[in-house]
Amino acid sequence: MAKVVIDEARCKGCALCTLACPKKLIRMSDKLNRQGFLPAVFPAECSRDCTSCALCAQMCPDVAITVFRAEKGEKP
Amino acid sequence: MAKVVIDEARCKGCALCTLACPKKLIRMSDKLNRQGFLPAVFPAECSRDCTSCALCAQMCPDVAITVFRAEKGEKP
Amino acid sequence: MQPVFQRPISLKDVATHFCPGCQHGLIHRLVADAMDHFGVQPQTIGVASVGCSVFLYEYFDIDVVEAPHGRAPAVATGVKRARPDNFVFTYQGDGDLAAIGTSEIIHAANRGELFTAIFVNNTTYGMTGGQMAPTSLPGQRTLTSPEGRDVTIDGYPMRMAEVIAALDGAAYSVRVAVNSPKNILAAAKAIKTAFSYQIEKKGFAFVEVLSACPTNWGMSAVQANERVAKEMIPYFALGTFKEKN
Amino acid sequence: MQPVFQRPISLKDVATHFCPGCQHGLIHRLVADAMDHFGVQPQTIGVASVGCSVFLYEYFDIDVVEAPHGRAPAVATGVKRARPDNFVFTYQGDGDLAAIGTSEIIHAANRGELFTAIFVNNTTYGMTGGQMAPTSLPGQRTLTSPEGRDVTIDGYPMRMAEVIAALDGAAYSVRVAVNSPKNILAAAKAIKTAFSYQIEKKGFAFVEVLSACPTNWGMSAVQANERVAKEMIPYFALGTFKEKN
Amino acid sequence: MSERQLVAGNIAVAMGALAAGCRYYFGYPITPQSDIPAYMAGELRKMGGTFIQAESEIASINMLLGASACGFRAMTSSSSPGISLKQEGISYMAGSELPGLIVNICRSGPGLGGIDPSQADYFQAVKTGGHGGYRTVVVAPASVQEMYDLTILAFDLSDRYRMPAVLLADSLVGQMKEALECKPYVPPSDLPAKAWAVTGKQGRKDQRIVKSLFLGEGELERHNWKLWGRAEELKAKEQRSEGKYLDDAQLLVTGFGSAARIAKSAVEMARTAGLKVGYLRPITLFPFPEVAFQQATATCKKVLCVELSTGQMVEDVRLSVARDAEVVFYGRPPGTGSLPTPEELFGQIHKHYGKGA
Amino acid sequence: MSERQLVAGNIAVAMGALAAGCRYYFGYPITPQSDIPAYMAGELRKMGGTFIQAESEIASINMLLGASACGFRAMTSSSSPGISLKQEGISYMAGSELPGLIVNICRSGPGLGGIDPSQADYFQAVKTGGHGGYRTVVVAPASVQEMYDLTILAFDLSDRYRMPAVLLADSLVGQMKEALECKPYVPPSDLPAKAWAVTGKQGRKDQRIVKSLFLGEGELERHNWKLWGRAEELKAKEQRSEGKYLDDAQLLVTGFGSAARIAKSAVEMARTAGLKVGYLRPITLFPFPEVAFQQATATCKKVLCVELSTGQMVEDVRLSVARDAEVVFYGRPPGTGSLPTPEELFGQIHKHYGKGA
Amino acid sequence: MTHDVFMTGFGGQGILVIGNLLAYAGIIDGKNVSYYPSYGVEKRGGAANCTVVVSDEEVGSPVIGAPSAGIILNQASFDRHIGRFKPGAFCLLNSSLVAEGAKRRDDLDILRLPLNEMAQELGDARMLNMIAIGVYVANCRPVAFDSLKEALKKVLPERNHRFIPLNVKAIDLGAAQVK
Amino acid sequence: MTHDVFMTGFGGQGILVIGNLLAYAGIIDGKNVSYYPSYGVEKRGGAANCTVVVSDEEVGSPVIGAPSAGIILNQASFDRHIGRFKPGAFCLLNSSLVAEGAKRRDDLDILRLPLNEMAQELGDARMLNMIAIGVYVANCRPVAFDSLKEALKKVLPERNHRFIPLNVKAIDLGAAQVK
Ligand SMILES: Cc1ncc(C[n+]2csc(CCOP(=O)(O)OP(=O)(O)O)c2C)c(N)n1
Ligand SMILES: Cc1ncc(C[n+]2csc(CCOP(=O)(O)OP(=O)(O)O)c2C)c(N)n1
Ligand code: SF4
Ligand code: SF4
Ligand code: SF4
Ligand code: SF4
Ligand code: SF4
Ligand code: SF4
Ligand SMILES: [Mg+2]
Ligand SMILES: [Mg+2]
Repeated sequence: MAKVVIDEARCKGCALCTLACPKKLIRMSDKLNRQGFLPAVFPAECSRDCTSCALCAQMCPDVAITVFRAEKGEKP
Repeated sequence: MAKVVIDEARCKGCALCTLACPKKLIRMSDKLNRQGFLPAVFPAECSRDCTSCALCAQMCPDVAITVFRAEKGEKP
Repeated sequence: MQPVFQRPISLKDVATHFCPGCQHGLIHRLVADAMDHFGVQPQTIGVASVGCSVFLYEYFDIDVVEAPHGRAPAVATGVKRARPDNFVFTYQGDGDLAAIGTSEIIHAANRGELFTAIFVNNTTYGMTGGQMAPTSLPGQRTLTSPEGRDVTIDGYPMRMAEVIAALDGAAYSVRVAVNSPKNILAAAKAIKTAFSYQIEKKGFAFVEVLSACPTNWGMSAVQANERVAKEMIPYFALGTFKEKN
Repeated sequence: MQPVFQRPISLKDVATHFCPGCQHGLIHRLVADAMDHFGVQPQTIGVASVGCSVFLYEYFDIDVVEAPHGRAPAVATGVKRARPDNFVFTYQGDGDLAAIGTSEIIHAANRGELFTAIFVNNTTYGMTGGQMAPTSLPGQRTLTSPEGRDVTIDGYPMRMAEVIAALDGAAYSVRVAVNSPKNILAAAKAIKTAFSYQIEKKGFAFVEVLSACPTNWGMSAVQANERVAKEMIPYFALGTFKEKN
Repeated sequence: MSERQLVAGNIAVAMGALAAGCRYYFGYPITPQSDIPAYMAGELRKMGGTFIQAESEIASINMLLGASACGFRAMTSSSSPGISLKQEGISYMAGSELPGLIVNICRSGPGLGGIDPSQADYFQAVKTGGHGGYRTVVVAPASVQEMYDLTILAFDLSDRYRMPAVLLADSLVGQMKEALECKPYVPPSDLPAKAWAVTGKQGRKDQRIVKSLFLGEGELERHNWKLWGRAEELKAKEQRSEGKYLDDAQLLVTGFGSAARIAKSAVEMARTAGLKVGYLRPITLFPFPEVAFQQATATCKKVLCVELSTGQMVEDVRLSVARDAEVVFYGRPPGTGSLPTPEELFGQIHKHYGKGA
Repeated sequence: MSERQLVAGNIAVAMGALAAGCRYYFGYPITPQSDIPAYMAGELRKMGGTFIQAESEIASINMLLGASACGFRAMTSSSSPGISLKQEGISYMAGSELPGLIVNICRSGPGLGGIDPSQADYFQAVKTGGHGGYRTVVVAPASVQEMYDLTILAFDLSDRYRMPAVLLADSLVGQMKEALECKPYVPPSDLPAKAWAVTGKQGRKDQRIVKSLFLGEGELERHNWKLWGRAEELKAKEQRSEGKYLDDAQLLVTGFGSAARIAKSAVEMARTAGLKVGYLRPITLFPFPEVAFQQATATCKKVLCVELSTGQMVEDVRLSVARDAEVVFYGRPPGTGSLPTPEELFGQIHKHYGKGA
Repeated sequence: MTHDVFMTGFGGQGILVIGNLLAYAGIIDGKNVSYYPSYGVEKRGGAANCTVVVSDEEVGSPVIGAPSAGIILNQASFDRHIGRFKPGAFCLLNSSLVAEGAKRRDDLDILRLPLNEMAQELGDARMLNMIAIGVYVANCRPVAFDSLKEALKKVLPERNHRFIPLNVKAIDLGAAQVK
Repeated sequence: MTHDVFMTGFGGQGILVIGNLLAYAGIIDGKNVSYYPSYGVEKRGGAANCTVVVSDEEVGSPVIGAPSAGIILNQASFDRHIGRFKPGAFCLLNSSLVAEGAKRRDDLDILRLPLNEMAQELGDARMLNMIAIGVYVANCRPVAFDSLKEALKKVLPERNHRFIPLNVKAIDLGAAQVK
């Protein structure tokens, strides 16, 4: 149970994060962002499956991803 | 039986040839040459002992030495 | 929720000018991470080179000196000798370090200068639009090798981590890549080790990082990242070539 | 009587300006011998460098181009590319080749340029009066290392034959000395082998020759010659570091 | 008439070089001249010539020295910082009496600066940035056609006077496209043979030695006077400039290359507005067209010099004009957004027209 | 008064630098300035300073850039070909507003040339041989004492105006020995603090960035005008020259450094012979002492400029004198046996005295 | 007679292609021409501009302070450059991306067309630039239409010559917008 | 009052040492001085010259076209330089090595001394230069003898100070040659 936040304004749509996620939780949007890129999105429903391994964030060249983990006992 | 000719005008008196001769046939002069150096000399009497190995000439930085060997049957 | 991955504080919170999928950004992050790790950011002086990474000062929250093309190791020598208690690093591309700056990096390494050199090898001159670099692979098509690099005319790709390792003055020399999470973690570790060589005054440390330049390779970011594994790593072996104690 | 040792015809019959016991003269003779041996003198273009050997054209009976300090390999590249059927060699000192000209020799070697490089290592800047060279030995006192070379500040002596051997483009790299008849004969052979690499288009060939500079070492010629054996050879191992077929 | 093509200035330089028989190119990447090596990389290897991307600008200029010593037409191109690095090599070429073409598509400076069109390398080119006192031919094209034509001229002058030639332009002329007519090159019939070129002795009696070291008593001084004499001959014979509206001009506008190009439009505006403004553009910067300036300022006593710098050529203008002529300066040192417009220069003409002198 | 020692000019430069607080020396061997690094190697390491014999002149100038960026007084020295190689670095230092001392003990050229005293690097120093349009302080000592004093002045001006300084001399002044009095250095009290120097942020809010890249709209142009403004201020405040016999002079003899030194004896000979000859020697070459020339040529209408070259400073003399003054030139380009004697220059004075203008 | 036009947009919109095309058409018409490009610092996606001059006389400055015509393809370019045009200049605005806003200029002869949508309708979003050049040429007549179409062969790389008919269609569509 | 002297010989004869010595003596005397050395190209054994000026006024040129005194220690130097001296100049010729020959100059005040032999007799061949400077100073009186001897401490390296008495003896021997 974890949360991945992708800063849409920073994302350049390179899709490298999608390769990195072992669970294939991240996908590319089909709507251009302000910079003219198709950004990556982390669908809210994926929170469940996300292990907060942060491999997606490790891989992002633009440091556009922040990863959060539920603290012990925290509600989903 | 061989002859070693040292070009006095070229010799800079470094004495390296004296080190090279396995027979120690070359010695340094005590008279300055025109350039102001004490040149190496090959005493005529050494012809007998010289093997014409040319190591002295090999060693000379100033290519001041020429070595001759008696041809077969040549008189000393 | 507790953050498990966050932007390093040494890295300014701004967008970069790098192309999508360009791994300069990632390498910047790893360098900033290492700075945070050792807490050296307040003492750090970065030496920028000329190439796509010229804007070091826009992204790192540190003092920076900009060096002429290829001369970062000489500038860093001047900086480190003048301020031996500061933490000093250089950041150079392959055109910068392995072509015009060959002499400077070799002699700085050989003198055992106490700065850390980050070397980003993307097999091309990124900033000038994709010319052949000293590290371009055999057959690689670039602006100035339109038929592909011909090793009999253009020479062979230079393996800088090995060249540096061979110098007596170099204490640490390593080659890493950032094309997969696994390699990224190894790269992060190598950069930290390199930093420790300076901090512990163990000697000159050199980190070569294989990096993608999707734009000049004429590839998508994903394809470019794949090329690192398929073409670069086989030629530029990953590994530690020197690790003095 | 029959001459068994004579001046090579490629070497002009004039006195040199070299100091007594300076082995530049000897190395000149070996190069001229090799030229005679292969009969290439009529096609030869020599590239002179800046150092005590700058007067190449006074001693060799060949066409000569004089290069700026350190740049002989670049000049030779231009010459050989323009006249591929000529025989081209460079002749450089250790200041020239291993300091200011580091980049040029490394990249010429790496491109596999088809000229022959003669490198005279006498651990000092001869012509300028005896400053510390990249090859000066640890502790060696020179004009600019009055207390002796301190490797922690001045860096380590560079072993160029090994550095060159490590480059993919280099075909032949060897280190020889001329301090004894035996070594001289080996040096003569190495220079001929290096020439054959060019003649047979086998690739770039590099010959490092250890040499004495009595004047700047502050020694007699005999002492200087002894230093080669006692101090230089132990640091700069003689041998063949690369020999491609 | 050969076909007119739409060609960028940088490419026109490369085409001109090939037309002039140059088959040796040595360079190192730098913006904004990268089109030249890219074009040369493709064409030269196709035609059996030599293209080398060297490890540095220093290596390039010395490869050029080597190829030129062999008697062949050869060139390098770069931009400002790269040209600074070539200064030692250029001095050696000059000292060794070697021809060869050095193209500088200037960028803005000093230091890393930027890549905008600049004319701040005038001093470096014309006063020569290397050591020891020498001169080189310097040409300054103002159109794509001139990028081609002056490349050829530079090779010819360089060979004839045995000194390096510099083509000084910037990204305005370099990246601009215009119609280019590639006139076929006919080598001047009186170009002297290169009897000094190294070839290997090949049985020749005398050695050929290409060098710049002269230690004999009085030798280097004589050598310097010889080089000086060539430069004087060049000055006497090869000054080139373009003039317009000089007869009745009351204000003369001058500048070279891209600045002149923009200034020319301003002069046309002024004429349209009824102002008697003349135009004089140096085509050769060395030799500087002193005679043309002398003549023009025999009657027109005020000169406005426009440069994309804080003022360099203006010194040569001052040294060339009639003693009683006044020279004023308008400069836009280069940088993003700093290119002057014709309208702006027309404003300057207005400001100075009819006043003083 | 401190003791007078017999000291060579080159050593006086090194002593002056140490007196001025310079503790960082970066250089590469070259004749005829090798005394400077040799002296520095001994002294600096003794006093805990930094002496590095770099791998090249290019590395040296960039090490200087690095040390200077840290806010310390630092220097390099070389001779002509080596100075050519530093041109890119000097341009970067100027663009980055960095002080620092570059000593050029000129040798003869062009190319490898020789090691005789030369003044043929005037253009390179004064018009600046690097790219992009910038200026540096240029001082030209004519005695051993001045080698010391002007080294100190160069550091002060360089710091104050935030631009590199060049000390231009040759082996005549460099190898000559004279009595030197080492006056202790008192730093000008109004020298601005180096609030731009990199130190690591150390908790400071703003980054310090030493750079010459400016890409913002209009930014680089403003930067250039700022540098230009500093040079103008320098021109207004720091012109220095030495004059003698100017009041009644009918012929003015000028030159800098070693040529002036020789010319001065010729002027004395002329005065002894009853000729009304004056003497004016620029001490700063940039800023050029325009005012002094203007004033001197208000009355004296003929100027003889003597240089150890085919003529370079003479252009600045022409640009500086009154419009109706005539400037003639006598040059001895350098080389073995080419140093003019006072007697020879006296001959030139005779030739021009009382004629023309 | 001299025509000048300033075209501005971002990289990828094909500004430089139609600049080249227009210039080449001028050559075919026997005119003097100049084409001067300028870019932003970014490697990808940055600003792309060019100025084209077509003239019976020698072309003076390739840089025009106050252009007499314009093609403006996106908002950023509009904001940055709209102030420069000469009063009365003809300007084509790509209304798909340009909202005008504060910087309205009522003294210009402005034509607003939704070029993105028009190109999409034509079947190829990339044809936006060709529509634009059609509009401009139809309005200002700097070159003959035949020359413009002829120039396609010179300007497009060989491999794209199969798209020439579509390009021609787009040019014609543009021309048809001008009464 | 201004004295100038041109000293010439080959490397190893100690020309530069006595040049320095004379200049230092001038400083001790409170004069203005200049010392200007020049060498041949050779590393070892080449020509070595210097010019020393000692003056009550500021020293102008350290290079003198026609010197007013000379010390000439070998043949090559004689041949090359003898023509330069001012008529009437005092010249010390080392007759051990100089044969004069074709270039005789009868307009000079020449003193011939076999310096090599004199030095040998004194017990040290290297003292030749000191004898020479003694002769010159005794003849032309540019500096006080005490200053000259005092200057030995400044000019000789510390490790050679033990030879000062011998040097003084050589200077005195030189001086004694001048009546
Ligand atoms: C002296 C000099 N030569 C050339 C250039 C042009 N230049 C700018 S960046 C660069 C190289 C870029 O390649 P690299 O170092 O590999 O960095 P990348 O952009 O690929 O990260 C070059 C040649 C320059 N600025 N200065
Ligand atoms: C650009 C430049 N820098 C420096 C010099 C001065 N210089 C002349 S020869 C030389 C080096 C001599 O040493 P080396 O190459 O080892 O040759 P050696 O004399 O010992 O044979 C140097 C530094 C120069 N001529 N040009
Ligand atoms: S944190 Fe891990 S599991 Fe979650 S999205 Fe990122 S890579 Fe996938
Ligand atoms: S890796 Fe980063 S920049 Fe790339 S798509 Fe994912 S979030 Fe966006
Ligand atoms: S030839 Fe041989 S034996 Fe004869 S002198 Fe020479 S070294 Fe000695
Ligand atoms: S080696 Fe040659 S130069 Fe040396 S002493 Fe012998 S002969 Fe003379
Ligand atoms: S050009 Fe290449 S190296 Fe430069 S930012 Fe773009 S992808 Fe990165
Ligand atoms: S100085 Fe040294 S290298 Fe030069 S000639 Fe003399 S001994 Fe040989
Ligand atoms: Mg790169
Ligand atoms: Mg050496």
